Amino acid sequence: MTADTGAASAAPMKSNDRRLTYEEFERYSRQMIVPGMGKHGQLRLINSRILIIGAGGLGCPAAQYIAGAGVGTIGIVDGDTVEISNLHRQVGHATSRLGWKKVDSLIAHLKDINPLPNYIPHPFHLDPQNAADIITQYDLVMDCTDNPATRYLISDVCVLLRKPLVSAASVQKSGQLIVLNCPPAPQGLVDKKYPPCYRCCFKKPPPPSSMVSCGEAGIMGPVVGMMGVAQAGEAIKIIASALHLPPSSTNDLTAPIPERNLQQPTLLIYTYDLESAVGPYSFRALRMAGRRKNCFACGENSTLTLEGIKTGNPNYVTFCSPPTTDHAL
Amino acid sequence: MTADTGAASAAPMKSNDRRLTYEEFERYSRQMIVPGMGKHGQLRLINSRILIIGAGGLGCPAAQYIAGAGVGTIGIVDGDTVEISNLHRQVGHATSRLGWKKVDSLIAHLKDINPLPNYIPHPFHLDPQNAADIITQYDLVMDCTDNPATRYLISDVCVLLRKPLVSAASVQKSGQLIVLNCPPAPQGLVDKKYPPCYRCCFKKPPPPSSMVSCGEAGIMGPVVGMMGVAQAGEAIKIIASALHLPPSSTNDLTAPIPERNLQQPTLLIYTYDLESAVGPYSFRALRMAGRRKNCFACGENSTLTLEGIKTGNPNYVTFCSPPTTDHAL
Amino acid sequence: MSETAAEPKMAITVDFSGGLEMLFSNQRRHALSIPAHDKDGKPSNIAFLISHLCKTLMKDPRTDLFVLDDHIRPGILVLINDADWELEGEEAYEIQPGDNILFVSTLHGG
Amino acid sequence: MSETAAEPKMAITVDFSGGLEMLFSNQRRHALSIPAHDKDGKPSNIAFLISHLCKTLMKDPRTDLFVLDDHIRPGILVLINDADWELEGEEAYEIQPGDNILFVSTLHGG
Ligand SMILES: [Zn+2]
Ligand SMILES: [Zn+2]
Repeated sequence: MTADTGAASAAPMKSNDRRLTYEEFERYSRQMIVPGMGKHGQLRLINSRILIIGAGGLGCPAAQYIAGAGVGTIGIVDGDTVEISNLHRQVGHATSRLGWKKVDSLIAHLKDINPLPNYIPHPFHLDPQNAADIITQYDLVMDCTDNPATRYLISDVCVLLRKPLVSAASVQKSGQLIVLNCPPAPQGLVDKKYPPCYRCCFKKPPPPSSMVSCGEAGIMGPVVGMMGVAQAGEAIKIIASALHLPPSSTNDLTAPIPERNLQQPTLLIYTYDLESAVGPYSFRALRMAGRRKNCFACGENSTLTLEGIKTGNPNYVTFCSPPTTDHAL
Repeated sequence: MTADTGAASAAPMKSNDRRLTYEEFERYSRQMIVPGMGKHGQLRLINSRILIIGAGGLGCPAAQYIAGAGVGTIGIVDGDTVEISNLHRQVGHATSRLGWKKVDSLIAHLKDINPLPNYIPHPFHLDPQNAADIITQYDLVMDCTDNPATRYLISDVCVLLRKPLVSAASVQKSGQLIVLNCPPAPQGLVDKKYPPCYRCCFKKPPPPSSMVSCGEAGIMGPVVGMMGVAQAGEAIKIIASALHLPPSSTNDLTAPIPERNLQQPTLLIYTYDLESAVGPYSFRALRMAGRRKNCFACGENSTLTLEGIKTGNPNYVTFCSPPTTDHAL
Repeated sequence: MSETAAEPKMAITVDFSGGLEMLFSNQRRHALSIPAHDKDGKPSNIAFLISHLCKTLMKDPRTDLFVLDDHIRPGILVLINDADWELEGEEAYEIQPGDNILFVSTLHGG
Repeated sequence: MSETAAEPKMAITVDFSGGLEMLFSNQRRHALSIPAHDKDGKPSNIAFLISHLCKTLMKDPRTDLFVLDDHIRPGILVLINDADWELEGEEAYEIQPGDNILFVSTLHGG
């Protein structure tokens, strides 16, 4: 762990005007010359800490581009090991690393793409007991998981710790992507057009009988790949443009959020069709509502706390009563 | 090279009803259970030969998913070597392979994702002299190149050899994707709604002064990554569903093309914005015209021939008069 | 003529996505002509459309994958002209001619 | 009142993509009110729109990146309501109120 990993939610603005090293400049030159990125955006990436939860079909491509872009600290959470049925879509793993912990396999691959970031393995599944302790070490969270219980848990902790969340999901020939809780606003504040959390958009999980996992229902590699790469794109822009932070003159997270950052929340859906080429309905951008007044997690009278989550309140398992699912995906 | 590599444009339908090996079944199970794919689609992938031209920002992610999906023969064309400024987006290369030929570096990576395909390196740039000899060995071509002269050359040869072409491009914060010449129709046939070639859609290259390469103008990794993964998705569906072939009862390439395969040609454009989240204008699907009656390459009175191309007619360099560009991208 | 006037119809499109299309003949887009009013003479709203779809369009017997207790089942988003139905009044939204209604199943895989 | 009648306007949106937005104040979407007729009294068409944009909307002096010899420069696609202008009559297409015209630069990088 780096020295500043313990600094919890302090905004990582401190060394955003240092010089780049020669290697940094060489590595990142092609993205630094893109209008709007520049040295300033690059330093924000270098000084940021991103947590990728799930090292599977979404997490692999997402992590490749997060590492390539030079994000300074990259944490990866996953308790699974690499299986041969993963490899058609989990392109950060390899046949030579079958049986490895996925976090170790993916980090080995990422280190060879870019040795400069600080990679932090969390080789176990996220659960209500460890979630806050892990998430608090990062500036932004990417939900690349495969089950609803973990998705609600991640969102709840991100609301309480005020972390922006880039969430994606994919099964068979469909994919979804949404940026949540960005910029983060204090729990209970509903007087302005604050952004939604996962629960604002997806109030209740589907009944277990209607849920399908990638193991049961299958998944096309490029479909989940598109969503993972898109997640990386959203995470990079949030950090590079500081879309999650108050104006740079202040580090006060309760300062008013700039207008430009309060965008219409959008759920992107991707529909892949084996029988026809990409067309007008392949991608749809759906306008979602903002923060809900009565949201269980972020709403006006929310009683959700980090303490409660740790001690089993809410109970994510009974809330989602998940099917017995092939977890290794 | 495999035994059937020499069999030029014979349709690869011969062993589409054999049994899968145990390893094939294990590797591809998660995509085989996707509705519409199945064992039949998987065997078509295994028996197919795909050529990826360009092992850069598009070619790397495209190749990862093409290899993962189990395409049986994968050719890669590129004359460049791996440079450190490539690595933020060319995620199939690695720091430990700096200075390697890109085709060798990418194939080393792909072999570890999936050792089953037959990988064929073409470690030089495509040019008018070698283009037809290489392209004729494959069933489908993916244009992952970085300059207009090669793009027109690839399309012209694909028209003459009747190969479907999945074409993408990307610079800075923009990407484009289009499926061309699919299903392929004989040159000069314009009486039906045949699909366009690259020249039908993009009649003339821009003047050199207005062209920008990724080296000069920069490129965001996830933008070119999205386009590369999308290309893999289109190539996989074309092969798995045989969208490029006459009805399976016949191997006669001049047989009438089934209605379902004659789709409205669509140009997908992707616009990435560093200042705002994914939204309604991030993806647009544009309706393009079909084959043009007077197209230089595929139209009614076209004089384009493979012989001509080899002997300098047309001259792609003067047609595009490219700027002195950093080719190593 | 009088019969048409007695049962005015309106043309809308209904889309299914995220796997729900499998419940509706594996077809993602349906161009429909639906009654402009319910049997009580009130303008057709989303609640009416949902029961109408169950009765007339759904061939799959597993209706509980679409409707539970007469409401859309949890885990399905309803979009009215690409906007979350919460922005439009949910079940009570009165459908207009030409509307596009999208039902999309929430995904959790990765 | 008579002045308005003498110079009727129509509202359209004009989009720039693929890098062309850099020539137009770095703004991708412009809601414009353009003259309904050209100075000869003919309905405004795409050719008119292109010269109108050069005169009124383009601040960048490099007009040759958008127009060459009075026509749109090679390497720029023109889309009328998301359809290639070849499907609509190219420069001669008469613009309708509410139309969306998209100019997109062809990309070659990879
Ligand atoms: Zn909420
Ligand atoms: Zn053509």
